Amino acid sequence: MTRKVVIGLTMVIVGMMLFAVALMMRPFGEPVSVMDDYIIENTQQVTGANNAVSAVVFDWRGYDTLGEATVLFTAVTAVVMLLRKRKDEAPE
Amino acid sequence: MMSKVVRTITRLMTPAILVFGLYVIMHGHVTSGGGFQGGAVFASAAALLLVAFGSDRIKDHMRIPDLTVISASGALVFIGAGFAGIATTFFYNLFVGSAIFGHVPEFGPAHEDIWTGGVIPIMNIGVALNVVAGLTAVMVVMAITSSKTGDGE
Amino acid sequence: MPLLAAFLTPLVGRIGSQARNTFVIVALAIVQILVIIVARDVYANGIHVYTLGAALPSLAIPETHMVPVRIILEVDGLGAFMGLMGATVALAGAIYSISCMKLETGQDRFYTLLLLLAASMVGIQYTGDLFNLFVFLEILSISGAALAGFRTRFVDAVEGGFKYVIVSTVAALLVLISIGMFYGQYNLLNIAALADAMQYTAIDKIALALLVVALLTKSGAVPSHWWVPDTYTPAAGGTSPIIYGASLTCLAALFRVVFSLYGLKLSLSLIGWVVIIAGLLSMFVGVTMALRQTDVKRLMTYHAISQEGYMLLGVGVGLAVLGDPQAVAAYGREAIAGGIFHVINNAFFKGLLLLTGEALFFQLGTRDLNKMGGMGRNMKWTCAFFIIGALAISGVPPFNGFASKLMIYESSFHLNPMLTIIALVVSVMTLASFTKVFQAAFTGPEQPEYAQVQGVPLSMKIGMGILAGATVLFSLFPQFVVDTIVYPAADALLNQAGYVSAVMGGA
Amino acid sequence: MSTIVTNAPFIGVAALACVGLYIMLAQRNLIKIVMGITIFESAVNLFLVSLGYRNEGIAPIFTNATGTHMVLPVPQALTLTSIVIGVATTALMLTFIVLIYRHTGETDAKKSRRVKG
Repeated sequence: MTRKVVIGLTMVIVGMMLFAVALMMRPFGEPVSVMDDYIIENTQQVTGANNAVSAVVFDWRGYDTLGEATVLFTAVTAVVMLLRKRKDEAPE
Repeated sequence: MMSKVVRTITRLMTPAILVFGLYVIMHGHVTSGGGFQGGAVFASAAALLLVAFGSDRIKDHMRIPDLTVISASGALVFIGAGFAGIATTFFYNLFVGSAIFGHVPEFGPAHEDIWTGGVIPIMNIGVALNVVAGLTAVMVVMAITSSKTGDGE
Repeated sequence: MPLLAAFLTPLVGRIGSQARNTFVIVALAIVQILVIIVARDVYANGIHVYTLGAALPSLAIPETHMVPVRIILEVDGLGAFMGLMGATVALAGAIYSISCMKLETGQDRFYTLLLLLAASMVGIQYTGDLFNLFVFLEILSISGAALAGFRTRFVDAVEGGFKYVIVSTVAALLVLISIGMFYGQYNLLNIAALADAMQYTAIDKIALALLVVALLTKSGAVPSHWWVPDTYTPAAGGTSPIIYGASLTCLAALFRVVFSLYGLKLSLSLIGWVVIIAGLLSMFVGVTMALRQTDVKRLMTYHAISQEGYMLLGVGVGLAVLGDPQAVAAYGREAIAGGIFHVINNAFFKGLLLLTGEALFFQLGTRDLNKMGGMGRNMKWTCAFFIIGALAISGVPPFNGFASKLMIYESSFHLNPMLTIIALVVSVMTLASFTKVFQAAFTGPEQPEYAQVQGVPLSMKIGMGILAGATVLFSLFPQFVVDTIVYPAADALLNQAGYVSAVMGGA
Repeated sequence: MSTIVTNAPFIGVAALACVGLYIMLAQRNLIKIVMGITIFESAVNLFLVSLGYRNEGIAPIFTNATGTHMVLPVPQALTLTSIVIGVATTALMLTFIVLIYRHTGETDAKKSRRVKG
């Protein structure tokens, strides 16, 4: 019973916050775009790439992508490590 | 091990998927796509093989240590590309205007030209290696584990 | 300079996959040295800014534009300080693990993850970009969870890891939503630029609430503390202090968000009181739960929660009075400094205690206090290290725990004497429960089945020795330490304008 | 009223997030909890992408198509990053579930001790 109350309360609070944000956020389709305009205008000269998304991923925000590749690598390492064969298991 | 129909179609489809994945990777800086997306396409071929032929046959061809090494070396290529511009700053795009991938397009609509993007194509390849090997390793490991406990497949 | 340490660490982690133990230690030692260099540099010359990928490192903002486009690393006093903490703990934990993990399989992956965890701790502190912070947070949680669940043959380890990954994923998603809110409003991702542009709208308030909840959850303060003991207790080898260091890192990220991002633009006393109350609850619940435990490491993790309460109390007091310059000068600065000083002290002595608990488990095969006894004779070193750690954590005068707690007591007394009284009571209870552990484990009649137990291997001694040495060092020269590294960190938190102008060029 | 119409994408995202959150909190099956997290994650990703939409914009890629009135590229890049991160965490969570199942033969949170989402 308490569990249901807790769930309900959390839902109400978070839901209200999310919907409030959705309503108060600036109109859809008319973003503030100071940074992005700069990127669109300068991508071709600075990075030489035609695909602005790729340019952002690998050049403007390359460090993020480094982190992202690291996340993937970490997860792979972790999965392989956790599902390793254990010594006490019979080798099939 | 799936039925014969599935296996035949898998045989036919796999090369096509691989070629398409390669295209997505190599044209990442020109058209939509890139290392991550292409890598995922590539890995889906591995998933298809895994489903069609079962983990017992696949695990002899894709060994986990090898995949880990490929994954790590892909990441190293990526970092190496980042370090290439270290003389100015980390991740400085060194190759713009140079001989390799060095064409600089004009602002505005452009034709496809694969020799653009500076260091980006190289990073794309590195990331793709990382993703392909990583995702494949995860799937193979999970498949092996679940078939061992007897509830997989 | 800072750049070097910050991006060298992920690189080292990458190569680590094929490396052996020595390489890991060397790599971590290099990281340690680099972090120290960075810290010295920051303390001497002020905030460091490094723009990744720009034509010039110092060129944060493109000429024709008013906003930073690329990712910027920004190291101030707090970042340097926490980086120091993380690197030291990671080094000690890694050395400790060498002999501890000899019998386990999957070692090279274990060390890879350990390196990645260390790298992410440093990375979080050094970044000046919100989204980058999120990325490193994810590296931290994934590697931390995997390390917590490393001993897959124990079901509690697996469940601990699972809880950790669930909690941290949800927390990270909340962080990401708030990043989206900022981006949608200001089209910015850089912390300093955002702080500059902040309008403090209703959406910002909601984003702040989400960020505070998420980061408090991740650092294990009381309303959401339930995952902490389950995760730390079974964590393998030398990893539990490192995972603990990771929680402290999240705490520091919280400070960064509240102070540097929001700073003076909001009336902070409400948030301050929220933090204070969370701190008090953490202290009290943590210590009372600890008194009931019979599992050595579980007991210690409950104390970890309780100690985290002290830090929150100190910083919360500082936060509550931030709007009032006089109060800040009188005791707010001291409160924040006390809280931060307690962070690093705690990382050292709590890490030390967790390691001794693990050493007991390693040699005896049990964590149950009722089954132990008389270990003081066979495990002299472990015993000595335990005494140092226990005295320090309880705030007994000559040790550093006393120094930082005293600062918190003094300053919180100005705000409300009740806070100080509760903190003192908790401190006494801490001492009581560690006395119990000491009696149960190290003194008393020797249990016949453990008569053969030897002292721990050398590398475990070294690992514990590093942390013990740091504790003693800080105890001997508290004033020196506080003046050289703690106050700069506290000032860095208070000096939001400096943080902003380092990037925005005084704009 | 007009905000509800114009901001319909954001509201949809909020609703999706609520669905994910409810599943996360109310379900006891570990796999369903993970599903809830994944739904929540998709909501966040959609939120990021929708932030970058510009009316009448084209994809931010310079091709033979004319015009430079493009949608914002940065949110797309961020979403790409967070999708990859999501894949990584999901893989890890499922791994833990496999291990828990191996130990206890259960994927039910209540039966395999108190694992709360």
